[in-house]
Amino acid sequence: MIKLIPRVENSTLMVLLSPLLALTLTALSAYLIFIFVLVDIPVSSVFFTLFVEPLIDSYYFSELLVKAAPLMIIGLGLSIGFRAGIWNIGAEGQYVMGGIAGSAVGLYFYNVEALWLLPLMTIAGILGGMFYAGIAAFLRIKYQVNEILVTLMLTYVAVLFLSAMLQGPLRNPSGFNFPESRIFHDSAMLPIIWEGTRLHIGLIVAIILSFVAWFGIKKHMFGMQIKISGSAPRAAKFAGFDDNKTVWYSLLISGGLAGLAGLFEAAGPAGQLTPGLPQFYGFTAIIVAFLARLHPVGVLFSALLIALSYVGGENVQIEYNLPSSITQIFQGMLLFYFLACDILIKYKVILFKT
Amino acid sequence: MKYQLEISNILEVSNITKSYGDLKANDNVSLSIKDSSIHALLGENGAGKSTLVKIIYGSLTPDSGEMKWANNKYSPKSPFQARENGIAMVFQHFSLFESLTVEDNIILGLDGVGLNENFSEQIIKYSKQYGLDINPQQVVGDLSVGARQRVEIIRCLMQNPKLLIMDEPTSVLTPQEVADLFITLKKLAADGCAILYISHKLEEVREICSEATILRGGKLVQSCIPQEHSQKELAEMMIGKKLTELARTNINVGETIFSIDNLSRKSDDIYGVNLKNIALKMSKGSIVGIAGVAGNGQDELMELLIGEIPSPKAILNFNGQDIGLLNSHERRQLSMFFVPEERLGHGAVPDMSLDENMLLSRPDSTEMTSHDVIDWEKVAVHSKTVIDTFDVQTPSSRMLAKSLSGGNLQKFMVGRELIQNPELLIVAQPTWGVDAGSANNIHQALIELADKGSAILIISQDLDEILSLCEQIHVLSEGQLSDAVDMKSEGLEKISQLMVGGKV
Amino acid sequence: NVYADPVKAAFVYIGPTGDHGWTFAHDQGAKYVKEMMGDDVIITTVESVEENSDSERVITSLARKNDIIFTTSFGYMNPTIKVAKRYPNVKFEHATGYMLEDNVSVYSARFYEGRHVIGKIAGRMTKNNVIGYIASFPIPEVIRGINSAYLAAKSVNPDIEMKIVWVYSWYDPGKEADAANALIAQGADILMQHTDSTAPMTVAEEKGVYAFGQASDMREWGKNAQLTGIIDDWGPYYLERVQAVKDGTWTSTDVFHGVDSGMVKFAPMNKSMPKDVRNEASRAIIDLSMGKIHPFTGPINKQDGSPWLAEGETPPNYPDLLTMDFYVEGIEAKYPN
Amino acid sequence: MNESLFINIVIGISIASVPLIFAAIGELLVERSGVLNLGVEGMMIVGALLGFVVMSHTQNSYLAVLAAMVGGMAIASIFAFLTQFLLTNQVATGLALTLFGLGFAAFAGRGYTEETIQLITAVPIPYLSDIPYLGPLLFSFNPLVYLAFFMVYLVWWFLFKTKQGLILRAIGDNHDAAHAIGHNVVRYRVMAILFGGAMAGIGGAFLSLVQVPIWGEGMTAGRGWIALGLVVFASWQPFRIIFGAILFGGITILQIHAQGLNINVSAQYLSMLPYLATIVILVSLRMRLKNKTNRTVPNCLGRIFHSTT
Ligand SMILES: Nc1ncnc2c1ncn2[C@@H]1O[C@H](COP(=O)(O)OP(=O)(O)OP(=O)(O)O)[C@@H](O)[C@H]1O
Ligand SMILES: Nc1ncnc2c1ncn2[C@@H]1O[C@H](COP(=O)(O)OP(=O)(O)OP(=O)(O)O)[C@@H](O)[C@H]1O
Ligand SMILES: [Mg+2]
Ligand SMILES: [Mg+2]
Repeated sequence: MIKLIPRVENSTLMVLLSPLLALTLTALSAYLIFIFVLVDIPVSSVFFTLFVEPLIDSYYFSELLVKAAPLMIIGLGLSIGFRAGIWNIGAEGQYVMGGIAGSAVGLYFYNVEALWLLPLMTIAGILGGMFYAGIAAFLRIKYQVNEILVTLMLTYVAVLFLSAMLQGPLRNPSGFNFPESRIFHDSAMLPIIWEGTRLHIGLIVAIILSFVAWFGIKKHMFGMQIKISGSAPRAAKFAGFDDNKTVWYSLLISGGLAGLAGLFEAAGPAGQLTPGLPQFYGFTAIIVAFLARLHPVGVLFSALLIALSYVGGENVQIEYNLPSSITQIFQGMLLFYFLACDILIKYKVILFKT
Repeated sequence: MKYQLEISNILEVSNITKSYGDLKANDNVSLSIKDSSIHALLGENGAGKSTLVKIIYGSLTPDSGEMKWANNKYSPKSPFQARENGIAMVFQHFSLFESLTVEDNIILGLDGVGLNENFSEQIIKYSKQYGLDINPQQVVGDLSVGARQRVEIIRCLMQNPKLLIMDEPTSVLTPQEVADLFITLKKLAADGCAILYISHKLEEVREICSEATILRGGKLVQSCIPQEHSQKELAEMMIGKKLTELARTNINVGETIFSIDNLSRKSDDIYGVNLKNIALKMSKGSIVGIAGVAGNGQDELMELLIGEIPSPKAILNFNGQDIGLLNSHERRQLSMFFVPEERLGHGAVPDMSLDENMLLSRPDSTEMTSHDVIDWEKVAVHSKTVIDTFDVQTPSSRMLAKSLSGGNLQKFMVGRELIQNPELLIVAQPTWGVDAGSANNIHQALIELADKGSAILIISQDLDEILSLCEQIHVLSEGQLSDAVDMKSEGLEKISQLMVGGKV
Repeated sequence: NVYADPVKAAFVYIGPTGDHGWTFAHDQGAKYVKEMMGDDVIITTVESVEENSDSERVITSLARKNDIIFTTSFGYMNPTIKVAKRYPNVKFEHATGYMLEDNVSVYSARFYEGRHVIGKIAGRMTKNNVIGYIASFPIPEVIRGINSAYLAAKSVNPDIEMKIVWVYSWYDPGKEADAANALIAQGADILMQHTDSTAPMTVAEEKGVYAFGQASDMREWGKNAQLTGIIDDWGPYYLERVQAVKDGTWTSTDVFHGVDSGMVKFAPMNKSMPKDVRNEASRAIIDLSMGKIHPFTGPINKQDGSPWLAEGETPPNYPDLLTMDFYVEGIEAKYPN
Repeated sequence: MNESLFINIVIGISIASVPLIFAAIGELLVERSGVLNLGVEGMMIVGALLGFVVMSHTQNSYLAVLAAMVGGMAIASIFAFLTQFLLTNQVATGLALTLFGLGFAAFAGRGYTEETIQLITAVPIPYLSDIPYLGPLLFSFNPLVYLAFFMVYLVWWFLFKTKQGLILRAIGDNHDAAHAIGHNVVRYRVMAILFGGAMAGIGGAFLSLVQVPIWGEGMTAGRGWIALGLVVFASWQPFRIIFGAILFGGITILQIHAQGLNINVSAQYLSMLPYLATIVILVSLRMRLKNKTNRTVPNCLGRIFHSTT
């Protein structure tokens, strides 16, 4: 039997060791799978492709960062909301709405080359996401309707709305009536920060936001408000916080950041608005937030880890003609092990005989 | 005669040790409880009393040590085994389920009782028999603390136990309820049920207990017969040092600082109490008490005073300013401070460190925050001050609030507000669950504060506390506040009459 | 022989290869190339690549190591073009798109010719005069199919009505089955689908109505139900293109092949079909393959009654066919936008 | 509207709602015990695969349904182990479970996309099904449809009419108190999670054994998520699951029918209806219950329980 003894303070050693242990265990399990299921594939080179190549090959590394940036941005917003006990699980919908709103602005001024265009699109993207999450905030405050349900349902609506928009007003008039927008002009596109790659300014924004969020959470009463409301709503009132405001803040911030990520995706790697905009970032970011234990700086790293699993998994698929489901299985296992190993941080694990 | 010599021990506990990490909550503790006796377990907050009784009840397993139940080896793996043997327990922190009815709550604690049986009637029968008034169909979440305590007690009594463990059962009962309970307990003991009784109210202990075991820092200090010692002696045995006498040195009542003018409010909750025409004036340097049985509007009044619910214009006045619309933080800026009754989840956040909990009450004057940016070093300095000044027992200010024993957390919360030197302090149940020594310290600190010219409003069910501290006493009953009772002419009798619902 | 080494060819798929629809058909094409060229070709396939920014990375990764890349869904168009610009020495083949580059070809099949044939069969075989159409997304390709099938059915059976249900998914067996059931309940006794799963076929089989295979032969799921099926046969085209790379003769082309070139084929006709219907269908196939008929031959009006094609007129590929965004006259359903 | 169309719509709605009812009623019990398992989609797809695989090998529908349940439970046990013994975060673990389940099913099911099976068909109840109108409406369904409704009843009965059910609710309300009076929090929760897995498994198998006789990657297509939403919609009350699932399935089917009937609304907007209606109805329910405090949310939902013994 195992027994868990809570530590008085979190173990800093384990904060560092547990991810390594998780990686080792994933590797071990992957190894077994390869040995027993996919007999004729060289395991060590698979591992290299999966975990190492994306980090040392500059192209893959840049793509890793491209993939991680939206996860970071959405994950940050969610981690703030989750601290407050606001379960926004529809960031995907807010991401889509932000993408639509920001792109709509870009497309409205599609032939304008001006410096103000991108900032305007960005603001529209943030507002789009905020508006969409705001619906959930409003319904929760006004009618005590659970935000989990509202945000989830609205995600489906957002995806259909995107389809309607691309069928109608936002469709490229000279695009053979395919449901895609025009391609954005340069001034509607995010600046690239690494020449020759797709790595855009979104990564820098994510890093800055992460430190802003870290400051807000650790050093500012805002973080306290969020934390107290999430953990003891009556105590929040005692401290003089308005719980409705906490709901608004949590949803508007997470929605706004999701919207920002949506716009960044459209105005960044995609370069246009397409039905392919929703790509599960909103849901994946939930995992990112929790892997980071809702820590704003941790979000940067957990987003990188998840992005690594995507890019590496994709490469394995390409190199060894493996089905895409293998990637999902690895991701699932990786997460299981990461979550499980976290226990070592808060608890001492003792084995004993019964 | 022969019988008396052969009185045997129903429970023998020998050399029990239980550690939490480095902390020894019980260190080699032994005690025995005689058949049909009422045995007191005393000790200051954090002495290890609850730990010991949880071990007896099977909720915790000791690291080492042995127990004997009716002369047989006894090592319960779970409370089921304890209950099977006839041990029942009233927990200090309620083990009740807020979303369920009283009936369901009671069934949950009774093994062998299923649903469907028409159980309410039996509950009502017991509640009448023991004079503990409860309604089986009410949802526990809607009950006052006192009523919840009654549910816990009835749940135990319905097990017809041979040993009844009560961990601070009376801390929230009214005097009348306490008196009724004591009749019950004595009857139970006479019927052959032993009782292990934990309380910080030493006068109670002296009234009903035939033996007492005293713990300090997890170790057994002494066993004695409580009637042979004065309250003060018992208290000093517990804390291991002398108690100081309480006295106001400087009653210097000044001009009015705070007034409530005709406050009425209908409760949002259907089970809540509506407040009617409450009026109160307080002067600088005075200690005002609001006595009353729990559930008569104390919670509702406290919410309005703290500012968790805004009040209409021109009703709450502090230092000449209408504060009705200010939230609690804004009120604190004006030097009004509050200690609510409920510790975990209201006055403190269980899952946050003490440092973080300091920030619930953070007027700009403390400089813990400026423009809402937190200065953690200042915070740590302040929490250390509270911990040192009020003798809060905790390894560090980074411990989670929930890891403190109830009494220690109470000291921390009262201390947190007291170090602000409030011009007005409003405090509910300042010494609920606090050991005698610490209660003494808290009372002393309140008096010192008033002596310095601050006004203090104490809302308490503990009449002794109110009588010993307050110059001006009101009674809250069914949402209405009495005028100040003139202690000289009317006195205790009038208060009791008002408390049980006499005309205000 | 320009390439001493084997040609490296890669395929990017939108769905799983087991969908028995679109991706399955392309994968069959890839397998055909391998079968024909053996050691002269090394094939890489990547399945379930979403039509989003991930696809650009996948295509880039492939471009780094391959000679020719087939990107088999419309949504890969812009990524394909972008990558092609960065890898001028790699050949790209994009299915169903319209943007050409020196190293990017586009290819597509005139599936609407297939729809023409099954439309005729449906018009003859329906007893209720109701055809149910399960549609995925309103893109020109799908609209062309609906219009073509409708016109063909109408030409042999003037009382025909076509009910159209959009499921907004390429692959959701449950929803496709729901749609099939609903259409049957509303009187449809022949189903057509432009979605990728075999679910509608299984529903048709269970309910005893007819249906047509989509993209591949779905007889396995509808032994009695499948009248015939439109089969996407990409194999020969893929072989030709890969061989052209090997021979060094590859040039950018714009291919829109139909029944004539064998890119659109048919599953065997169901034995239960009356002989005259079978003959009529066969004749249509032959006429199409010889270019004698065009499924869209005027006079045809648009749904709102405005004229589209005059008597005897046939539409050009661009813009009419490639951008089609209207129903033809007679279809009652509301155009989805 | 003619009679047979009406009956067809009813049957269509039942087929669309039953997978949701199964998955949601299982999750409802799980959440009542204080555990939030977001892995419903993953458990459903594994159920769908295993049901199909066993059916295609044995042609035995009982074994197939059993296999789906076992499959759902097997993958749920990963969640149970991680969250109950290793105290992992439930939200993240549930999401990981969904990923893993989808991947596992897709991988393990690669050989089965070519196959088809005999559907489990409706079994009209003798005599009763011959009653005009009522017969086809009430007594001519697939046995699994009746099972779904029965499971809802069973869960209701368990929760509110048995002591174990009371204990389970108590655990969801306050796990520390339940532990203090001696109830085994972890054991109850593990059981509930396994039950949830079994139900999700059947729900998934309904798709591959009753709705369509095929297996395909990702064929649950988001139904697990809808089931999660329905539990909230139902405010954790078993019978409201039926209402919610029928509402959702109903609007899904009706919008398909509306398209077929050429209703003059764009298909995109019709397709949004089920999702919007769910929100609207929840809001209107809440508006009516506005002043009642909502006590049905299990207090401990998603919270980690660790006992110091
Ligand atoms: N679960 C726990 N983990 C760590 N420490 C604990 C735990 N429970 C109790 N303690 C510590 O053990 C010591 C004894 O606690 P206990 O609750 O037995 O005190 P007590 O005598 O009942 O105090 P009080 O009068 O305040 O109720 C305290 O220092 C307390 O902080
Ligand atoms: N100096 C401090 N004193 C008291 N409490 C603090 C202090 N710094 C941070 N805190 C609070 O205590 C909690 C624990 O802080 P700690 O710094 O250990 O967090 P962490 O999760 O380790 O992250 P990081 O290492 O980035 O600060 C935080 O939630 C924070 O709000
Ligand atoms: Mg105690
Ligand atoms: Mg205490």
